[in-house]
Amino acid sequence: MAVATLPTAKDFAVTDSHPDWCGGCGDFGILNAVKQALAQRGRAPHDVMVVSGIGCSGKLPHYVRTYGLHTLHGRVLNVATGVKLANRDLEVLAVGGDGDGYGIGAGYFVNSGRRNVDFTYLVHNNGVYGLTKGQASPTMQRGMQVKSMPEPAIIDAVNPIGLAISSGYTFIARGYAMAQRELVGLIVQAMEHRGTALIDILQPCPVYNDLLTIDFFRGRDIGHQRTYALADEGYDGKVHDPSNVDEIVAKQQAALAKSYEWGERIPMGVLYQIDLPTFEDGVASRRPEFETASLIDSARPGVDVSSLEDRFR
Amino acid sequence: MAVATLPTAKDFAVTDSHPDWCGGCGDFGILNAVKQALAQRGRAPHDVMVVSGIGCSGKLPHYVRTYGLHTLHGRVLNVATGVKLANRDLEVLAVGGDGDGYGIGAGYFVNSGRRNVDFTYLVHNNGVYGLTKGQASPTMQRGMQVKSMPEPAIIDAVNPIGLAISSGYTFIARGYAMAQRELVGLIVQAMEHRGTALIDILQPCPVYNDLLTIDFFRGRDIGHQRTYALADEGYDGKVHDPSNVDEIVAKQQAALAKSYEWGERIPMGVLYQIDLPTFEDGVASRRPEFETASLIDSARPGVDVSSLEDRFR
Amino acid sequence: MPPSDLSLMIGGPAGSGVNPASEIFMKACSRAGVFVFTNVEYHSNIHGRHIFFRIRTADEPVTSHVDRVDVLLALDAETIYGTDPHQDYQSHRGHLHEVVPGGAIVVDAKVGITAENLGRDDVRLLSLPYDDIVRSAVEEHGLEYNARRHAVMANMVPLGACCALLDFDVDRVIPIVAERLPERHQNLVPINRSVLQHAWQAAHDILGDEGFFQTLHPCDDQPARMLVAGHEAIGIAKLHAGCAFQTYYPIAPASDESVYLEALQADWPIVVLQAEDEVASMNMAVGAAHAGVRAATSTAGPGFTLMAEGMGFASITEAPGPVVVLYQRGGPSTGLPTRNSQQDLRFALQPAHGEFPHIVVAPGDVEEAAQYTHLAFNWGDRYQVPVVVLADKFIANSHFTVESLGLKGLPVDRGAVWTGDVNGAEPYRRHQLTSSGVSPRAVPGTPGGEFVTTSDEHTERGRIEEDIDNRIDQMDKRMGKLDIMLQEIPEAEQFALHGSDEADLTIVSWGSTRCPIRDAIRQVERESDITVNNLQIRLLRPFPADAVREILERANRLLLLEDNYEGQLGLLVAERTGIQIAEKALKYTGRPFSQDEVAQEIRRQVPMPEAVAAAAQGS
Amino acid sequence: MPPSDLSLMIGGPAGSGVNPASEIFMKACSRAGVFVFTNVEYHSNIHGRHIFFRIRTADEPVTSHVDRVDVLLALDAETIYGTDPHQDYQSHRGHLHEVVPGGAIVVDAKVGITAENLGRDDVRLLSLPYDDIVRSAVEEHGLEYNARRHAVMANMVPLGACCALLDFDVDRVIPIVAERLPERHQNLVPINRSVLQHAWQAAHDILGDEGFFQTLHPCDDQPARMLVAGHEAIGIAKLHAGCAFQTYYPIAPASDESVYLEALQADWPIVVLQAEDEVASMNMAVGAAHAGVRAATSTAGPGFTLMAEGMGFASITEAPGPVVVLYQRGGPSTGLPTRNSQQDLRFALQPAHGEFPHIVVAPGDVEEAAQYTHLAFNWGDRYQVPVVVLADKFIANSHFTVESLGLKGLPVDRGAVWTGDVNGAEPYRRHQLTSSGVSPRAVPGTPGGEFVTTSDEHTERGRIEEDIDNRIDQMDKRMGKLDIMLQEIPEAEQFALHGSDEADLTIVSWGSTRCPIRDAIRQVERESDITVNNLQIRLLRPFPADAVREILERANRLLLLEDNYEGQLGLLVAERTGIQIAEKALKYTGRPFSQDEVAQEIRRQVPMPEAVAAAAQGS
Ligand SMILES: Cc1ncc(C[n+]2csc(CCOP(=O)(O)OP(=O)(O)O)c2C)c(N)n1
Ligand SMILES: Cc1ncc(C[n+]2csc(CCOP(=O)(O)OP(=O)(O)O)c2C)c(N)n1
Ligand code: SF4
Ligand code: SF4
Ligand SMILES: [Mg+2]
Ligand SMILES: [Mg+2]
Repeated sequence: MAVATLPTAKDFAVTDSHPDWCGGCGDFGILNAVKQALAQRGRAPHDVMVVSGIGCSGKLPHYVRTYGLHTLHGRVLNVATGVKLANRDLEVLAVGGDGDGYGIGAGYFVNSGRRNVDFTYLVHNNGVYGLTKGQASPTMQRGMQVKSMPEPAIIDAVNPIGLAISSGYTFIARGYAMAQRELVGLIVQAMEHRGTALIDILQPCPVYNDLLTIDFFRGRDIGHQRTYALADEGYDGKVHDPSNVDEIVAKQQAALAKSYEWGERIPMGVLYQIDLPTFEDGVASRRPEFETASLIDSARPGVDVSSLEDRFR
Repeated sequence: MAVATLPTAKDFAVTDSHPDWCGGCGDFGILNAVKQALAQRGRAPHDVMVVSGIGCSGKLPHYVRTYGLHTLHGRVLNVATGVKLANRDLEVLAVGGDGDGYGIGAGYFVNSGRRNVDFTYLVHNNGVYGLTKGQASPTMQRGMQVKSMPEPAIIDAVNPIGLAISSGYTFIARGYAMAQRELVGLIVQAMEHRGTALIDILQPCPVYNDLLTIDFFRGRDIGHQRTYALADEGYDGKVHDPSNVDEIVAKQQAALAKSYEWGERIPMGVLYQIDLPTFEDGVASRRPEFETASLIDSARPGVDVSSLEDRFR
Repeated sequence: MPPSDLSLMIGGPAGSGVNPASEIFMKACSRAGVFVFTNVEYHSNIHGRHIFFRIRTADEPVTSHVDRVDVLLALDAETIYGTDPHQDYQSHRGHLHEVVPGGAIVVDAKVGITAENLGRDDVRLLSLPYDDIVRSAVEEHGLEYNARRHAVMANMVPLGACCALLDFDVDRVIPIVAERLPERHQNLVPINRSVLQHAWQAAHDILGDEGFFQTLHPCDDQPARMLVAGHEAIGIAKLHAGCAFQTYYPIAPASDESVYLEALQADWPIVVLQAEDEVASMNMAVGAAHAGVRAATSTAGPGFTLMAEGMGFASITEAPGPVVVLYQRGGPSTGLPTRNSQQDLRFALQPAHGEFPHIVVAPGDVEEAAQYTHLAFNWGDRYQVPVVVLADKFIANSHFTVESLGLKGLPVDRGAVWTGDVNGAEPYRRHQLTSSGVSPRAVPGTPGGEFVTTSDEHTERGRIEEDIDNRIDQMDKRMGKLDIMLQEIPEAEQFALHGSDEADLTIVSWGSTRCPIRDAIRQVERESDITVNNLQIRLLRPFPADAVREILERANRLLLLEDNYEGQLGLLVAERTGIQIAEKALKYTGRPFSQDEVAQEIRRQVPMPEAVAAAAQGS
Repeated sequence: MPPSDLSLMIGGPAGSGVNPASEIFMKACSRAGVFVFTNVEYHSNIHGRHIFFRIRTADEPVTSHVDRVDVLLALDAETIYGTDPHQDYQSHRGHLHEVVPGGAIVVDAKVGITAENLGRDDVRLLSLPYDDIVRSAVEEHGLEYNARRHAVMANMVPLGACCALLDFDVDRVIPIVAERLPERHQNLVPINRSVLQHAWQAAHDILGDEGFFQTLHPCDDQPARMLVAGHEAIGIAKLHAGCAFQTYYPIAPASDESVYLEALQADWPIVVLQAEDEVASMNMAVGAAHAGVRAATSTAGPGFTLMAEGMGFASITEAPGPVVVLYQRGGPSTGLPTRNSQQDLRFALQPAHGEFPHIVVAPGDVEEAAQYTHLAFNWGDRYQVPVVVLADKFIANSHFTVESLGLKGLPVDRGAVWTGDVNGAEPYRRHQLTSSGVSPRAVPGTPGGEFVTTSDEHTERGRIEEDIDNRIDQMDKRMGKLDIMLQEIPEAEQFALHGSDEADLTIVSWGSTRCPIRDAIRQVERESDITVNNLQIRLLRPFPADAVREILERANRLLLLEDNYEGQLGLLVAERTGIQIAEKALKYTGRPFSQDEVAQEIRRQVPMPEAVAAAAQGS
């Protein structure tokens, strides 16, 4: 339900608390973008639920005035799924770290993609476990060593974009915490998308990750900004005919190729998108009432069940 | 350690127990192939450890004469990792169901790919949870309904091949439980591969899955065998230059495309392979002793630690 | 022996039709106005391993099995003799020794068992050619016999024979067969009828006019009673309570309940979601509860162990629920997946690290299973805690005759809900310190109620907080709810002292052992002067320590009876009251107590005058 | 007051240099032959929230902190005054009120605190310009001051001032600074020295010749003692025990141990694997244990909850280990991630569904932490069970002065290993029924020892089995190991009755509360005629019920003391002995007991003659 007067980012501000992130942390950028995006989407604070995992990133709901659940490490998608299915009128945002989502949460990451419940998932990808003092996260590449690691990583990084494609995510994007305008746009797009929308957000952690720094993304060493907008180069990740397997495969292949683009140029924007039935659509196909009504409005305690009892007589 | 006289499949036979799989179950084919492959590989029974998950498939170690651990639902890769790292001289085979591996075990599936410990993983992919009476497994496609399901699936299938690629598996193959010769060959190849080798094995479950039947694979409805060998069509999934990112991307894209080939033609064989350092290589890079010695031969209880104590004085 | 007092057994390899034959026959008995109790034992296997039902009938309510078998209906030889002793895998001894002298065994002629080689000469053997009987029935209807299509009806042969033995009309069986067959297979009904009749005739021919020692007496003037299994009763109770969201991950013996509910999704306002594991099941349910719906999940031990972290999370965030039905099975670990136990009490009492309040309640029979499931939702909402309903495989898979589930009229309590003023000056406090210990909850979507809460320790407003005073306040608030529950939940729901206040022996129990205890007490009290009562404790957390202590202290003699190794309730009683119950009857075989076993335990405890004892043993 | 009896506090925002300053100063004290104990309190936060160390020094061993602060070294104003009361997030009251009259506060002049506005006039305020002192020290070395590079040395200013207060030579601090700096930064050593000296001088200028009420007395003739934290002691013990495989998933306060071990991988035969979660950590360790190596993992409550299923799996398959070190923190759920508790005992005793044997042992101090970790590996191998070592944040993060860890000479026991004849007729039985209850284990790779084992109930040969008799045998075998452990493990390892056999008061405790209890008893016994002893129970599963009952029954007065809400050991004692301890001192603030708090609890229990009490309070 949209509110009468359009909300502004200020409506989502919290005044009696302040983030305890380190100075220069990319999480500030993501927090700001979330507030802006919610305002642009025109949702009232009480119609939004932000669900988070555990980590520096997981503290975000404490700093935005909406309903918020700061859950368990790696379980943000489970909880978000329950919230959204219980009340489809809520705008549900899931947020969490890369360790939270691609490490301990990898199984839920995969299976949530398959389910395609209509919510948005923002991953703060900083390459490290921030809150536990800088161990390698699953996106840390083999051979890399940030200052908090005693030695270089001997295992490979996961490819979140590829993983998302093969798990069935219907909206897959990459953002950058320091590119506010673009990030706000992506989040709005993701919220507008029907189904589970993933944004992998590159997020500098100046305290522990001395490789993926703002300077790195800015390309100080190579003389040009590393990040670039896919849209600017005519890349179109959207599947226009979801029944066309060839188009699907081609778009997935293109997104997969882009997911390996790193080093001198790092693509940003929507890598893949497709319109497929949501879990809610599946539920409604069984019981049309659920097309519009939330579970919370449907079930009544103390209902008469004698017809069910009678079947056992 | 290979034995003096080469073993035969019979050496791996168990005589005082027999499988309690249903008649016509594809698991029999996989069991036979495992025994044949172990014989071909020339390993003595005591040099082999078969580790399994929970499910119909998980019972396999009870029917093969080697060391065997029938573990927990979804944890087969964790246990296999511990076994192999403790004793690198063992030939370690992990086996389990599609629910076990791609459902409850999905997080470990993803993270085991990244780790690339040198063992082989066989997934019995039958589209259902066999042992719990035929619920949809993660490979069941949206809209499909086998006879044990009250209604069609409303969520999407996972793509195991794509998932494996993005998780970093270094050997990814597809087999078919009823194609013995080919399956034996694949298992031998997988064991020979250095690193984690995955074979997704299509396995008919005649009791619960009335879609993926032997007749289906045989193509009785379309007049030709659905499965075909990738190798017969000149497909080469092997990355010949592991330092060439373009080749890697191209090979991954090709494998991804093949993973969607279903319906009239279903590809079998090695979809993707690459030589990359194993976890054991990483360990040995820190401590060269581990290049050849197993952990089990290195650590001695009761060793003198006074040099460590002294650092705190 | 009272009329209709019968113990039948139907056994054979899994997948051979033991289940439908048993379900059909038990329902036929129930429809005939007879009280029925059934128990099933099966392996963790799909096809081939031994499975058997015990069907007990009586002209009064019965809720447990007896050790004896009056009629054994066998679909294979293994049912009679057990497995090959040279196999080191899934062995058993068969059921021949359980058949009472004078009892009957029905077996397929093709397995080659004859009166001569059976190994017992004090039972009646009805060796019938199952396939031939089916064949002749098929052909009678002008059809050609086709093994693939028609062999499934072989399981009707022993049923027909059983009808002959018990003088039970096969036409009482046929309507049930018809109800079970889908529309497109209704043409098989008359053929099934013929199979039953042919089998009846074949048996009758062997029996002659001699008859059998026991018959089944229909009482058609009875109101139609329910014959229902625990998993169905609990499923119905969830719908009654208005549960809108049920998650599950398949696991024996819990998933039957979810599968039952799944099939009702088109007609009832519930979503049943098969999750990727139990961690997901639990946390989805917690999310849904926070979002304001009544949410539930069901599982067995291995799954509950994975739900552990969700229990702590739900509790510290004061979620209204979820309700977790834990169907205990044989542990530890994967254990005995399809067998019974009461092994999970200790774990359910403290299912995760740290200290937090939650409720653990154990119903004693199928009606209580339904009623306490309903109440569990009230408690979840009222106290904002997760609630564990401790059921077990016995409750889940046994069938019981009841008049109704007793759900109608149970109160509905959604607890304190915040509907405060949007423009109020004070911001809403989700974890407000109140005298009742409970903070009114705002349902997400309510204007002005925006709150955050967290699995970290938090302030009244749900913000992360590590301050000492706040910590004490919030710990006291949360843990204090346990005391409030004990004050508010009626004592009659917390425990029951069944039987007279004074008794020679007090059996202390929890959960489904109530069923055989009830039957055994009735038996022993009928057969002797011994008086026995039963303290059945339902509320296990919080624990009604004072009331229990009082009852235990005034008892003459105590016997702890549990389906586990350690005597877990005994440990809990000692922990909370300091009373250590010395005498214990503990069973950890994975099988439930029979009425006989409990009766025997009672007799072991209470010395009887010689004469009475002798009479009882002879019974 | 005895010489060197001091309580210092260093506090400031996380990331501002509180840790290095504290670690440097405590080590300098230790090197000076003084006994040191330190405790640290910090938020679950990386940069900004308040963190503080308490450094206690004495001329005799001390293992706890006292409430008073003699010298407060502050890196910000919040350390003194606490947080803004209008913030609903992570608040605290500061430490001004803890400073003893006559004590000193060192603070950065730039925060603007003066003697006038401090709020107390009974303490000495040393307000020093931290940055200016650093600047002048830098410039003294002919360098240009660069805030980015040099500001980190500001934390040496309060240390220098502290040296002045305590009459402690700054040259005792410098070598420690040098040792901590990497090779490439050794050029900073002399600058640090100058900072210390300038600060010393500045403080001295303020203090004048008056001096401070207490000094630190070096005892340079002492043998060099260790100053070691619990996580380091446990890491060393693992190497001593021959642990070859350690898994972990990052979590406070456990991962410090793994990070410590990680850095030793090049030099010691161990692989430390950072897994994707605790489920993986645990099950990898179980796999490695089965494969024949000594394996371990370390975690805190939330992680241990995820290891639950692996505990049952290891136990039913009779794996030799692994050893799981559980560092307790404040629960439930995410709780208080960086705070102390003893909240996980109940959960550790029954960490998963079903009934299975395992060992839970709780060391009482840093030496015991090392020694019982070593013994845990022996027990795992000998009894083929997983072993939980219950440590906590207090043990993990506190530093203790010890002569050595006492590991040398501890026995090594790998338990019964099967090396049978390849050609033996009888196949190897992994779960053979033996009189000792333990079946010799074949190490995979051994010819002829091929076995399978399973998380399902199984035969002696490890095959899935649901038979009743086999079930009883295997349950008896496994659970019976608990009795054998009690018989075989020396009583002196199971528990200790510290102090005289007869005492006015017996404090019943487990785990790290031993540390403040020891110090408090010494204090109270010095100050009064009261005698106090301490029953410290180390072995919690299996539980030495008979011995404990005997001790409790003959005690004059009992006090249960625990760092949790429910009095979990008290519940365990009641459960196993029937004795309910009425008097309890329970703390659940997330902070460990101080010596003073325990002493106060003792005095609350034991009435003292008026005069003595007055004297004690005045002390
Ligand atoms: C079950 C469990 N294991 C471990 C932890 C400890 N822990 C807290 S945050 C964190 C990792 C955070 O990393 P990431 O998800 O990348 O978030 P970031 O801090 O980098 O934003 C871990 C392991 C926990 N809270 N719960
Ligand atoms: C934690 C846990 N949850 C649930 C189960 C019950 N369970 C046993 S087998 C199985 C699924 C088997 O499916 P799959 O892995 O596909 O193997 P299949 O039987 O098809 O070979 C499940 C859910 C379990 N053993 N443990
Ligand atoms: S540790 Fe890194 S991710 Fe965490 S708040 Fe600090 S800068 Fe941000
Ligand atoms: S249920 Fe299916 S997978 Fe399991 S044994 Fe039977 S046929 Fe095989
Ligand atoms: Mg991170
Ligand atoms: Mg399967």
